[in-house]
Amino acid sequence: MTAPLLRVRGLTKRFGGLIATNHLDLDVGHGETLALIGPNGAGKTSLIAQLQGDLTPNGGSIAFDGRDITGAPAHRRARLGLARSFQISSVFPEFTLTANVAVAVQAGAGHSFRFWRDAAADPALVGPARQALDSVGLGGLERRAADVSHGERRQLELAMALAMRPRLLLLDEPMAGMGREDSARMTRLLQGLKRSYAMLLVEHDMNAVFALADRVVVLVAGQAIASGTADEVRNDPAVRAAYLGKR
Amino acid sequence: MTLAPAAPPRASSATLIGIAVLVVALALVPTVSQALGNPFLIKIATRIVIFAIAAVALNLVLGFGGLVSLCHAGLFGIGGYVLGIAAAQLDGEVSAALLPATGELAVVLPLAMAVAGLAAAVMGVIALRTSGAYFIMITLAFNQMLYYVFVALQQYGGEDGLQFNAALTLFGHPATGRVPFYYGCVAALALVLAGMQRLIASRFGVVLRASAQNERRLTALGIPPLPYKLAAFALSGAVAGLAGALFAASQSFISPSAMSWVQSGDLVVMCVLGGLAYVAGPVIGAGAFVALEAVLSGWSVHWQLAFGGFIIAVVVTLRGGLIDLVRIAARGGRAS
Amino acid sequence: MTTALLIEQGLNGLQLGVQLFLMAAGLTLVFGIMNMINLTHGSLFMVGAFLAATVLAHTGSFVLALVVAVPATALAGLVLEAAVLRRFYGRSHLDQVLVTFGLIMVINELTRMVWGNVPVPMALPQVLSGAVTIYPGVTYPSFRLAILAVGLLVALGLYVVVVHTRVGMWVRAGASDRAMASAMGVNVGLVFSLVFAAGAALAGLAGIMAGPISAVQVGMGEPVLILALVVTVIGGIGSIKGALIAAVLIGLADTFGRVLLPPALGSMIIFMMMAAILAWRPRGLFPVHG
Amino acid sequence: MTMIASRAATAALVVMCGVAALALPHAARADEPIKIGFLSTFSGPQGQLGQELFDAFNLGLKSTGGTLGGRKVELIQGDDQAKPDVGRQVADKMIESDHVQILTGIVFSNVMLAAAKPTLDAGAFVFSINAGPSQYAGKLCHPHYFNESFQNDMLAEAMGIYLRENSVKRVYLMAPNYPAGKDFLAGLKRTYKGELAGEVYTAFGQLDYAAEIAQLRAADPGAVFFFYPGGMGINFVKQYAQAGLMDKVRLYGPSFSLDQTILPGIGDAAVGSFASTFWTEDFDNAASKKFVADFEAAYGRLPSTYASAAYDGARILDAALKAIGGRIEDKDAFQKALESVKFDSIRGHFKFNTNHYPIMDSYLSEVIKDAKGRPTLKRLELIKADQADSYAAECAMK
Repeated sequence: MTAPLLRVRGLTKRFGGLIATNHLDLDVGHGETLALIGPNGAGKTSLIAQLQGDLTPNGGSIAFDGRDITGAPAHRRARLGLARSFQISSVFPEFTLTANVAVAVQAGAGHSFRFWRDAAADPALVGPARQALDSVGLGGLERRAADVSHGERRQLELAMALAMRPRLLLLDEPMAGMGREDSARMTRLLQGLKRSYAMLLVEHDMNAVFALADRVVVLVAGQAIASGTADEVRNDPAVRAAYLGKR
Repeated sequence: MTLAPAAPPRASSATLIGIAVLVVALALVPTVSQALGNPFLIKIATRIVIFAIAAVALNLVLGFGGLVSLCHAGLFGIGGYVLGIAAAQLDGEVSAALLPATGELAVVLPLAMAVAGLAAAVMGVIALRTSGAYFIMITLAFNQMLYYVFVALQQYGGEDGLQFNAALTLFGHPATGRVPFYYGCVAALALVLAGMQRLIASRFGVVLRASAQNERRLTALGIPPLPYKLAAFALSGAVAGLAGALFAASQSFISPSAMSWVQSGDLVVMCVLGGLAYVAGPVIGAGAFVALEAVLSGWSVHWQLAFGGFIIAVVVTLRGGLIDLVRIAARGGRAS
Repeated sequence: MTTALLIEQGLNGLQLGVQLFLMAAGLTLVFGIMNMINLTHGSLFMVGAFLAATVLAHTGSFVLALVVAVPATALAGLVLEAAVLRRFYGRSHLDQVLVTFGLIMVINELTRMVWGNVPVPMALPQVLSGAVTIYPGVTYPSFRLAILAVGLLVALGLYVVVVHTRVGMWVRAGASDRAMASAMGVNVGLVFSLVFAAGAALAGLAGIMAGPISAVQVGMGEPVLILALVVTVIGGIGSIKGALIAAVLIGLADTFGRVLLPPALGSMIIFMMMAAILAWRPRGLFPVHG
Repeated sequence: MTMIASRAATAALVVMCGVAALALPHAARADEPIKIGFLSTFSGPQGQLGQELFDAFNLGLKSTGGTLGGRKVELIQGDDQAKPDVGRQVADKMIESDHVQILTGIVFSNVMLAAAKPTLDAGAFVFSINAGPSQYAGKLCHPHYFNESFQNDMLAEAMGIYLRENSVKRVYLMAPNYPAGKDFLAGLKRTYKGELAGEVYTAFGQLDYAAEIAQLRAADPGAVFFFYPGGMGINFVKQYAQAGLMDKVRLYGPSFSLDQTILPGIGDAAVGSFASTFWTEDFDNAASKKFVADFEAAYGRLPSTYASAAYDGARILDAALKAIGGRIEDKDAFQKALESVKFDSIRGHFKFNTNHYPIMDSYLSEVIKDAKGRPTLKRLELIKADQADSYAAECAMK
């Protein structure tokens, strides 16, 4: 019995009087896809931000692969293999798609105090970047990130996360704002990645959640009120009352 | 090739050719000046080239790093005072414990760069804690402190500035002849431009430009922006110091007025006027700024009306600075 | 330093602070709400002083000068906003700095062409030309007390308007989320114009109040602009409360620094303070956003 | 590639056009006009001073029929923006591009120090109608450098003599913290020698003096000597009067702090303060009366002491050039003609000292309201006849 890949214990985050995360315990196993659902304001994005290092929790601990990372800065966590895709697309708008992903490749290739060689012509960066773009279906698209469609930008985010060669993908609403077709495509894409990566997925699109998740955790007011397979959660009366019932 | 600002300069060899053409044009000034029988042209061109070096240095952090610094005149002045104090010691007018008494540019210029770079690094450590408008103002504060320090240094002339008579040399050869000195400055500008072009395209440059666009994303990818921004700031300061030293050498004079915050603002204006997205943009900005100021101020006491109007017109009509004119011309040329 | 002198210097610092607040209030509102760096704020300060000096010279009435010059400066601000600045709200800070930098030059030269190079006289209002004894051994110029009063009234007024009125609610809504505010039916463009005009009026008022104690001349706005910018960032951009506290802090530091420190340090004290405060709190004393 | 090339070409064009616009072909001949570079501060808050000098110099030229020594004059105007390095650059331009024979008009000492050297090195004359740095009066004195206005310290030294001779006790000194400010206070101390109640330097360009005035009041001095030119003077005197000190502690200063560049901006508040000066609006010699009348007619305001020196400047040049038949190209002759120049100065007695700075009479004057209700300077008494500066001994001409 190995320790889980991600282990969260008693995590607490307050914004003034508002509690975003309330003594939360959470595990993500190796190779597991865990979906996190919950109504708006349940504290999902805050949780992702604390895991990634963008927000500092008020209490509790986070361990990644047996190592305590509660106080580690975001860039260190990224190097350890935690990759986040943002709820609102967060890319480098002035860079081309390849250049965007190449930054992610570069991040994994040691320090960047290299002053002379043209990075855009460096096969060690461009090669893996193109590969990652191919794997999300964006191969051959040489445009500025600012000029591509919303759906394509979500795919780009995913490609950047993959290019970091992560061990755990933190996906904050990868289908947000997408049409039905795009969502379905993204779902298929993630299904293909499921075998290779552990994932923590925050998503409102229930079809996607039920199609992808090995396990579902329901977050309400910063607390996990239920946990189990998609079917178990679907039938949990507390969940129906607190969450599904409202919709 | 993409025309987007700050896009990765893929065609870097082509861009290098562009820089080369610009440098060759500048190198022709002495010939033109001789043909017109007006030696002053070289002086004004020297001023343009020196401010171009300073503006290109500033643009590393401004255009590519997204950091609006108002302390670059201070750093420029530090470079100028390093050269000025070193050379003035030869006249026996002043003494300094930490600086050699020499007019040898091969010694003084690297020294000026080192001191200015170090000063930039120290200020950067504090200033880079802030961002946006706060960064603008904290660098303004540093600039003012530097300014008042040199105003207070009576032994180096205080507000009157520091004049020196010592002849400057480069590897033992006299360096202050008007034409050779000008060529030296153009060579320095060419080196700085070529170096910057490589730097911008390198991994370091990628990180710097990425930090200007989305710092949070960069961190999430595993790259902490601060060390890179700090290194860029120090490097930019060092090159500004080089420009300042050349400025002092060109005038045999340096004074605190060269490091006032208004001068810092002028450098920013040169960058934005020329165009931030290209390494050579500030060169065009510096040329337009210095030449226009010199021409207009001879025409009328109300010259600032026209100068201000020109700046407004450029910002309102050309989003990418004067270098945009070239893009428009190129588009028109292609269409026909 | 005796108690009497301490009180007098304290009043001086407070009065300087309040004067800076009049400038910084408009600057921080425009900066915080429209995300616009407006360097022409100093020019509006100058325009206010020149207009008031002119009205005063022709009518002899300071009240009339106030009544004419404050709205006239607000109008000048509106014209500036509608003609040029409005299209720069969405642009980068650099473009804003550059265009307003150009405008400073233009406005300065136009002012020079209209009023000439020679500083324009502006006398004290007769009622306020004397001095008042406020503590045994401390007489204080009445006009400076008036500046103090006006500044504090403006601070109070701004607080009431921004926190307790419908207009203030629109302003706050427009500041936090333009799209949301539009959806709620707020005319964001109108709100922005109003805020700009209010800022201009405050700058004009500051200029008018400064006129009788300082030289009314071309270029008088820029030194004040720098100090007001310092106040704005120390207080936290967009925070009226921060601007007031920072202004008083700067006023006191400058006053006592000048008196107690050697001249070289005295000139630097404000900037040293700003660097220290921003190193400690990178978003100012009272950060507004995030 | 086409684009790259044309980009570079346009860039080069922008630079070259700017540069070429400065180029003017030339050839100097003796029947050509005399070229004078008028380098002064025309922009920024100090722009008033450059304009004042320029207006008065032009009026002086008009009084000599628009010619100097019978030759036409070409006046080339340049703006130093009160920055030494800009001043040096514009001086270079005037020498090399415009081939001026005389550089004049500089307001500020630090600009003069930066601009005079390249001018003198190039063999041209520096003829100052205002800036009077001590360096060029002493160690740096130069055969081709003349100053006909004053040396910075002179009026302060005159005031020091007056205060000492009239037993004014415990004088309090104030000036901005820059070289001329220090020169003025040093000048006063050189001749006053009494006990000082305080000596305060303020930041250059300071707006508010409330704190310093409070300290001043607390020091309870017998008199105040201050040097604040331009806007600073207006601010200080207004605030001094508002603090209720005008009738308690008398205000003394050089006329630069209390002349027509400042008094109109202050209004009545300055009335009752005293200035040391070498000229006032009420001088009763014919040349001075004509000057004041002409100036008022031409510009609609009273002339300042700055203007008086600039007006005399044009007339000195005319007189010297007349003596040598306009041959400015003969530099030795021109230098000698200037050294021994005889002209009808509006200041009364005037001659050049061995260091090419003036020897002239200094007076005490008081700020009063004239018949039209305008504040003006009224001459009271002679302080020192044939006053010279204190640096001439350090000057070994050549």
